[in-house]
Amino acid sequence: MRIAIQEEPFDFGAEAAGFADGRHDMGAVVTFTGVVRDLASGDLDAMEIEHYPGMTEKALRKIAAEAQTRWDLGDLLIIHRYGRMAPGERIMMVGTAAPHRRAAFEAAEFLMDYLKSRAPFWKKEHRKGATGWVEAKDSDEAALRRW
Amino acid sequence: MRIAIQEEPFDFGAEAAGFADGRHDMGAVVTFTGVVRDLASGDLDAMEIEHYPGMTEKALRKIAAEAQTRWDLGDLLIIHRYGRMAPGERIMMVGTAAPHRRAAFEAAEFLMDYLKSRAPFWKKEHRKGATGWVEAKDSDEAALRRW
Amino acid sequence: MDVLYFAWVRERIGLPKEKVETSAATVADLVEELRGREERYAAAFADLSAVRVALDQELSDFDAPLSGVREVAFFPPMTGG
Amino acid sequence: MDVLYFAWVRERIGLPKEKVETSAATVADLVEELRGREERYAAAFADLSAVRVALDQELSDFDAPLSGVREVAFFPPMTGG
Repeated sequence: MRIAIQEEPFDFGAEAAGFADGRHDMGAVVTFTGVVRDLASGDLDAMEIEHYPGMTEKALRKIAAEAQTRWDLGDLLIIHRYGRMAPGERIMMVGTAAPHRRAAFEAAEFLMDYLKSRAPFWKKEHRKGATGWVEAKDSDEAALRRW
Repeated sequence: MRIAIQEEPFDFGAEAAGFADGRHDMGAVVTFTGVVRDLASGDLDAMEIEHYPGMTEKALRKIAAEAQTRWDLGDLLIIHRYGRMAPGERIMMVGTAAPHRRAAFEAAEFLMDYLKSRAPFWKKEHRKGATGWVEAKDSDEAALRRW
Repeated sequence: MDVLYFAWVRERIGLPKEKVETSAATVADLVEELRGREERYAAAFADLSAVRVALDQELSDFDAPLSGVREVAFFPPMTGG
Repeated sequence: MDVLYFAWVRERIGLPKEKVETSAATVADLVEELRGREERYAAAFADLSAVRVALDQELSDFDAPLSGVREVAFFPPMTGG
């Protein structure tokens, strides 16, 4: 299991290729990658992510431990960036490896639902010189109730 | 959209890194990779996959088109190998890119459920000189009823 | 008409493909005809609940008509992914 | 006690962290005390339904007791992932 919180970009191809690589006992590997998304308007200059050093590490470890309790996971990876990113840049990724596909998918969705609403990150959009904090969505809070 | 049916290994890291790369309008990218899994017994020598050339291409295109009808996908990738593979080798992958995470996850699960039971591939295990066809699981057939 | 066999259906019948001259109206009729031919066909089609059929490369049913069909394939439930 | 602010709570209050001497029994009491201090605190805590609190880096509630707590953090609902 690896959890990384970092400002610098990560090499998604290398991380995906290395995750659970060569494991003979895991039949299913899922990755999710979150990307800085520009709306149809196309006027997003940058996304800035603030976090709470100290608490972030604790929150991610707690979420990861919870996933490992609920599903039979052979491996688990969380990488989350903070700082300033351009549209199209990868913000974060999770990886889950399990004997069967359902567990790998469910664990990845669980990690994402918790990362969205329970890990101390805040997104701020920069558009044409103005800035605005991204508001939490009710649908993200609702997504937690599945688990 | 890309669909590939091939005997040779694929470079998962390069495929994952290249998939939907640089898209500014897709916030969520999911990959699933199926790996040749050896059981606890550790006696699997190889997995051999037979397919139905001609029908395989049609079936995968049909499944992909169905996924694109159901979800707002910016991109979709299916790679599936046939032939002989060693434990730990990657058999196949799917990739889905969507504006939001739920669509990317659901479309990837949908593709996997259909690939399992509706694409003409058959797996044969080689163990200690003996061979046996992998039997379809009722749970895989049941998984289709979700969609 | 081309008849194709895959996986253990192919192994039991002992060949991957053959030309069959038939006037069978449906897939079920064709299976009945093949079963009557030789023991290896009877063995392959002993339990039809374990056999699937495709007509011209589209999944189909045993009661589907064969008229106009050029390629019939028999195989076990698929195990892809 | 260290009090930390993040995102727009930090921007409204105008600083990321401060030491606060307080005898507030609960988070709600502390918020009341801060609100009474200056307009910028009143602005940050105007709508508590939009504010979350962590005590010693664990998510908590406004009615939680502060006794023994060394670090309190206020911030908007999180938007990670």
